[in-house]
Amino acid sequence: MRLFLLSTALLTAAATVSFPSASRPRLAGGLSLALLAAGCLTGAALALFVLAGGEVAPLGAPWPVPLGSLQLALDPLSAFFLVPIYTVALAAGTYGEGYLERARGRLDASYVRFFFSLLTASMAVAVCARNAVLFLVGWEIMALCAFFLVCAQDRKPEVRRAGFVYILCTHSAILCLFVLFAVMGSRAGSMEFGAMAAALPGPGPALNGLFALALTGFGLKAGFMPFHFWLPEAHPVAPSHASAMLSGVVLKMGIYGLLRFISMCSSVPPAWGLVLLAIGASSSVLGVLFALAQHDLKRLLAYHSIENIGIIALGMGLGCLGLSHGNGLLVTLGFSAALLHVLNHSLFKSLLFLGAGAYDQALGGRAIEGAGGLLRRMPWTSTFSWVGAAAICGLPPFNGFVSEWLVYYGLLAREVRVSQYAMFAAAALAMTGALAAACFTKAYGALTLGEPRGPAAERAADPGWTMLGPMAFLAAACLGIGLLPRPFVDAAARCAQTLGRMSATAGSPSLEGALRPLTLVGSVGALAILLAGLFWLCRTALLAGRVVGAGPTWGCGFTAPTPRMQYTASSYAQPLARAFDGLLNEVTEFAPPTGYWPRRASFEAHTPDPVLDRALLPASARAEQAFVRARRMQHGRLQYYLLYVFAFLVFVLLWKL
Amino acid sequence: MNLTLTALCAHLSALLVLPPLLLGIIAKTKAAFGGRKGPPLLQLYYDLFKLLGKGAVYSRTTTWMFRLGPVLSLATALLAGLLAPLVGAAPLSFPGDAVFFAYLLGLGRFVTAAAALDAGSSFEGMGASREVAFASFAEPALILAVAALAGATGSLSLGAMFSGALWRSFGAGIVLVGGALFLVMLAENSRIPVDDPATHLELTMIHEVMVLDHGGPDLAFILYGASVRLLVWSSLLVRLALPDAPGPYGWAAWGAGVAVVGVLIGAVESSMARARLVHVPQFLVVAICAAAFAVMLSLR
Amino acid sequence: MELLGIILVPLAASLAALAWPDAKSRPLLLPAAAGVHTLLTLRLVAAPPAAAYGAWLSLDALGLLLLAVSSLVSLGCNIYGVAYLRGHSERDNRFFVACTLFMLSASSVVAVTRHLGLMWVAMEATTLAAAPLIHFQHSDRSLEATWKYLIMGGIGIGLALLGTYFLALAGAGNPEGYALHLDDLLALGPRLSVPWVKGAFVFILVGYGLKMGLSPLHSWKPDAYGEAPGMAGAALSAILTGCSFLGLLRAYQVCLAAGQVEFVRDLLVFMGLLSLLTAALFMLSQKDFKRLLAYSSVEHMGLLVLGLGIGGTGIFAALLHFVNNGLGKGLLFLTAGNIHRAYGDKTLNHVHGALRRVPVSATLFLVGAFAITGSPPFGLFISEFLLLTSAAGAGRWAVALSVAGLLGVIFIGMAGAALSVAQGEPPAKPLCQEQGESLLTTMVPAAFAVALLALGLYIPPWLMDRLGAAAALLGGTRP
Amino acid sequence: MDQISQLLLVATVFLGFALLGSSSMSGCVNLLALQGYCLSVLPFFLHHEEHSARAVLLAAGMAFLKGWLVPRILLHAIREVRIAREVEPLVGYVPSLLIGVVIVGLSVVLGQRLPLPPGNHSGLLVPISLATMMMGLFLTVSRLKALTQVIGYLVFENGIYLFGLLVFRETPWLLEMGILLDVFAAVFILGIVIQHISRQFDSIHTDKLTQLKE
Repeated sequence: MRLFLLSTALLTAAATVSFPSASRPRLAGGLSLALLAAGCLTGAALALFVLAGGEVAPLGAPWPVPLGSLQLALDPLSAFFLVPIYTVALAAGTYGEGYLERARGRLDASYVRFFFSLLTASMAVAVCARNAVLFLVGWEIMALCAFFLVCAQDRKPEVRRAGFVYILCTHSAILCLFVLFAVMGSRAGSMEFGAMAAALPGPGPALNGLFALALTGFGLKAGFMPFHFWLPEAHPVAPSHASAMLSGVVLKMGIYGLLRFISMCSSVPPAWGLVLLAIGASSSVLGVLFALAQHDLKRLLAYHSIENIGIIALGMGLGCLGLSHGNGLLVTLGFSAALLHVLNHSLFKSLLFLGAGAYDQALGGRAIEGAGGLLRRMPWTSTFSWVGAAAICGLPPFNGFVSEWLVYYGLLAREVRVSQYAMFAAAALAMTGALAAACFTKAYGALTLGEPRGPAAERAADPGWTMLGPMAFLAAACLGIGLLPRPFVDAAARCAQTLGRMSATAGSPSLEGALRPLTLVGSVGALAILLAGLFWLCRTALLAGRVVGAGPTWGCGFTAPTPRMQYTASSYAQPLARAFDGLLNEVTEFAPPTGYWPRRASFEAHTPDPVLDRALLPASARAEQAFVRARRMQHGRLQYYLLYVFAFLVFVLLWKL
Repeated sequence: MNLTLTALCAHLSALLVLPPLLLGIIAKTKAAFGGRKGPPLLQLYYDLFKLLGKGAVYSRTTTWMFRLGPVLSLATALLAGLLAPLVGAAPLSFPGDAVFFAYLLGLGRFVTAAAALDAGSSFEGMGASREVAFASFAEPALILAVAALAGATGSLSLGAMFSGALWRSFGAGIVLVGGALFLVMLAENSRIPVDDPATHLELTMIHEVMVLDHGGPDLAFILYGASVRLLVWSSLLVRLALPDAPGPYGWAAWGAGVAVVGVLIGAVESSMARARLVHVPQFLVVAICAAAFAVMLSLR
Repeated sequence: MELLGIILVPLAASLAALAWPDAKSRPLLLPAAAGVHTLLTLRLVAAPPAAAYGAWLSLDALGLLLLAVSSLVSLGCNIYGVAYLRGHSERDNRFFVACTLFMLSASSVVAVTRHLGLMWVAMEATTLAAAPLIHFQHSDRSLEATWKYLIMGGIGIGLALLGTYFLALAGAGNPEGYALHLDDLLALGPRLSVPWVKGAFVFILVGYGLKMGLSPLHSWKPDAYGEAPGMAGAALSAILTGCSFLGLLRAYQVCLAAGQVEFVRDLLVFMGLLSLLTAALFMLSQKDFKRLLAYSSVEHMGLLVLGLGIGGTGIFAALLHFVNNGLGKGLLFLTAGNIHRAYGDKTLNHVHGALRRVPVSATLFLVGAFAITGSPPFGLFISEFLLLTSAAGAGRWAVALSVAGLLGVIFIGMAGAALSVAQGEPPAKPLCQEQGESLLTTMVPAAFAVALLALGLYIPPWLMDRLGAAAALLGGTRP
Repeated sequence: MDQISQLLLVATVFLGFALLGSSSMSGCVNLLALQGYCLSVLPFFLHHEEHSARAVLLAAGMAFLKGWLVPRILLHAIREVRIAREVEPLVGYVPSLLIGVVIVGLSVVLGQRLPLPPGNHSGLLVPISLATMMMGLFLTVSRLKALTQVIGYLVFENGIYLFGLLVFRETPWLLEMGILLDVFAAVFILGIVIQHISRQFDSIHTDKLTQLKE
């Protein structure tokens, strides 16, 4: 645990060192990055040690705050979540130096560095905390850092709006957690997680109420479907490496919290698993559908985070079902699928956000419609992003498939069948996968393939290797997990077993039976790459010595095509948008060309968020009107104020005397 | 894997050699329905041979993505063929390979669509758009069908699910699953009524328009890959319906079955018109519903 | 010795201010007297004198708490006041300085007296002393605010007097005769007449509650806080409300001794929730950030009585919250004053981009806004969380839930306003010299912010002990 | 003696009613003065066993303050700021009187819930003090002008003073000092504020004082 403290101290130092040396940007950046890297590597080494089966003695120190104590411990669950925290922080932090360098003048580098490093440290503390007060402190520092990162460019109105929505959601979340821990802690008489777990009520309305609180509090953070609405607002406006962190890691803290809560419960009612399955199915399908309707690259990625959180929720739902039916294999499968997807999503989503940042800077905007042809102009960025895109669609041989395969296995396999609804969740998952493929061919195609549609895209170029290096690393990790999944799956499975309070050996043969195919999945994936390479060589051999010409794209007889006539992202998504019109409620503004020589015509489509734009904002506007009416109480006349006093006095006298 | 070398060789050679023949059968059937003589049965072999011998012209817009599409989609098709049982056990078989099968095909689709977009033509973009849109409906139908079979057989391996041994216990389910899979197969392999492989109007094409810019060996890879996929799908249908018997009899039965599927496709294509594009999702929703009912039956 | 000192030093300084000829150097009396006051208070905190039974001036743990908070906050305000009055040299500051010091003296009396009658007189003195502070701007609006404050404050103080009479009557019929000395009343305990004790508590609750600003008796508060200068607002919200809270606590002590706590509890919880509700209602989309702070004060007064009503560790939480709230309000009012001055406006429609115009003040304002809404890691988080825990522990789940919900709504109002002030594009008009922030005007709120942060991360054992002792006087327990 | 004290108490209530029903400003002030005199002589008859110097001083002080000084200041204010002589009630005179009746009833109910402290012979004292107090409060609530609100406040103070007589005997000097100081300071400061108000707004009508609102 000393190492953990050292790592946290290094990260905090990385946060603070940037301010005094701000006058010399290179030194500040280098120093901060070195400290960040040292902190992350130390922490990651510790986490890996625990995941490899090492034991770390918990750290306990008195903390002179009521109910508080400095209880830190590293069990496999904590360690598993530390891995993405440190990995993504290191990659995104390195990338961030290059990013901030290019954004000088628009972003305050010290400000961003400070909150970025502090965010990393606070998340690590929250994950390792075993005392509710300490947990809440770490949690809120994390939320506030994330908020300030979102608001890094607060001159823009949309950034302020996003920041406000975000801070409201995160504060509502923490209020739910206040009540949750207050109730649990008052039952236990202590705020230690261990004592709380021992004092939890048995199955009944009380336990379900606590679960509802946890689901709301942690779900708001994670972005489960009805609570997702802040996410597509907040993630796009942050600096891209911060978005990578927010989307890749901070969301997962909600998952961590929920898993921690479930691990405390000695009995899990079956309804919880079904609720999680329902949330997972709806989040994944709706998340990807709304992603499909977006034109803003980072907003699109944010909706995809909702989709992936949905997949994680499916895994957690399976694990919960396993717990309530006493099916050890399902517990392991479900939770390890969820955990592995946490890791996977953090890798490919941060990769995609880093790529999006590079595109954003190259194009001067996040809209995908004006871009095109970037694979030619930004070859490295686009190649790495392609890996991320394929991975997020859950395609083999990348890592996304491994965790999705585990979810499918848990949903479909007979030996773990405890609920008939699970099968239909599989259909939702399948649809999600296909829609994600549609969405990413759209986004990736519009951005990087074909011809540039605007001058900015013409001039775009790859960033330096400070930014490309981390992307390369993340891409390699995505491919690596996809090809060699076993060690990662085994680590996740061990965590899942501790989560389900099973001894590590329980259910081992059947588990081995379920996990063995993954080796094969990895090798077949490698085989696919090999085969494709073989065919590529074949083609090269065949074409060797023959005429290989270069010409224009076949225009189907039209002789003067321009890049503007390429298929746009919106038209690409249009068949699906029309098919799901009832859900998406796309708003279009269409000024058709008129007359014989039409001069101007325009078409615009955007998709408001169903929860934020269609429900919450109108509702809050109405509530505000009602409040304004109620506020006439305070209308300025002293006589009425005195009347309140008088009436209240009489009321209390009659009531109490 | 208890797979004999002969069985493996038989599987591989069937997978590698037979696919173009199936397309020939379909073409002959359609010609017969139309009262024409039609192209020779081995026409696609000639075409492939000719294409492989040609040079290539690449659009100046394109990048490595464009070149990756044909080779990777062919690789995925062949690997899917290794996962799917033809006669006897598949060379690659493990619990959960059904899901892998579906996602391999998805990978092929993903790279094909990306390659199409790389050309930068609005027609190819349109084709890719339709392809991925329809796949979004085909995929859940496929997974539900798999789920139904998994529910009925208790296994998540294609070999066990498609063993033709379920008629007694799960007859109605087999019919529903078979129907769903047939519809999905038509969609996935760009057949009428979803797509018309013989059309000459780019605006109405799906798959054909995606590969407009490919030529020479690339086009050969694509055409061959498509035929491999069709064979694999047909084989799955056959294995769903017919009991499995190893050895030459099994191969004979399998060959006859695949030929019947080819004729069936040809018959459908001759008797139906291509559906309007907006109706294709409805068509696939039928498949989803059929598969969902099968799941319910399997759970009883 | 110190007891007399903390009363007489500010009083003497106040008289000196009235006589002081030079307006420029007069404000220096403020930090001087407050400094001496703080030193004496620190001596008292370090070594609390033994309570002398029956003495009129004697310090118990509760009084010590009030004394410490009011001394610290007024020290901060008075240091700040030097810079503030320098910026308003066009206005006569004689009464302002004198009244500020007089209020400090009177609040010290409230803290150290054991006699409820004397306490009431001192309370009256604080009420009257605050009026010139509110009226310092000499505008229509400040006049109106002062008028409302005086009439309502007068009514409140009158009701409190009635409550004090009731207490005296409650002890009638005993051989010792009438008693208004706290020690006597506590000694009488269960022999007190129950109806009179109940009546006394009701009148004192309404009377002092009006001065505290509990809903529905709070109506003067937004007006007075909104129009008073920032430093006066800080002093009002920390000292004046603290004094009245202490008055309420004394009545609570008597009720406790008389065994009438159960009767009190529902009433307190009811008023606490009502105050939270009112604050939530009025803070949402509030356009004036100083009025917003006033409603925030209503909210926190509500939390104090709520904790008192819950009992047990809730009382401890309320006392800790009292300390935190004093610091937080000092921080917010002083920075709000800086921002108000920098823009010449205090409506959210016109004040944007303060982070760029007055960076330090705006940062501190933001910190204060997060701190006052109970975000970790600031002190108010600890006390609010403790409050929720004790509510849940007392089986009042519904109370805990509704408190959390209302805190959420209040957060929307507070964060929305603070962010709207701090972020965005500042106005193009450049800042003139006297509008800007100086070391003096930012140092004090910064110190408050640091103290708040420190209280969230580390509560010194001696403070825990003092708080525990104070809570024990009210029948509360240490967590 | 008891009978006289009872009469005085009843007179206090009736003066309260008269205030509620009075439409003229200076009439109100005169009624207030009369009530002040009533209260100032009450201690002699209430605590008949002793005519200490303390009681005499208190009575003299009260008579001076409540009967003479305060009304003079108020009348001066009325003349000085040249306000219209009408009271301008928010609630009409007849309803005001009816509410007054309700208030008296309420006070009786509340008074019955409180046991009579020993050594007091008049059961009327508690209800009448409560009633006077509430009438004062009601006056502040129901009248528009700042000056009438001050009058209401003074009536409220009278009610409290009446209650203070219950504990007069044993409570130390300080308490009376408090009361007197209170009245004095309140009038003094309120007078100053009214001066300010009239100078600032050319009127002491509280309609002008409604800028601060939501």
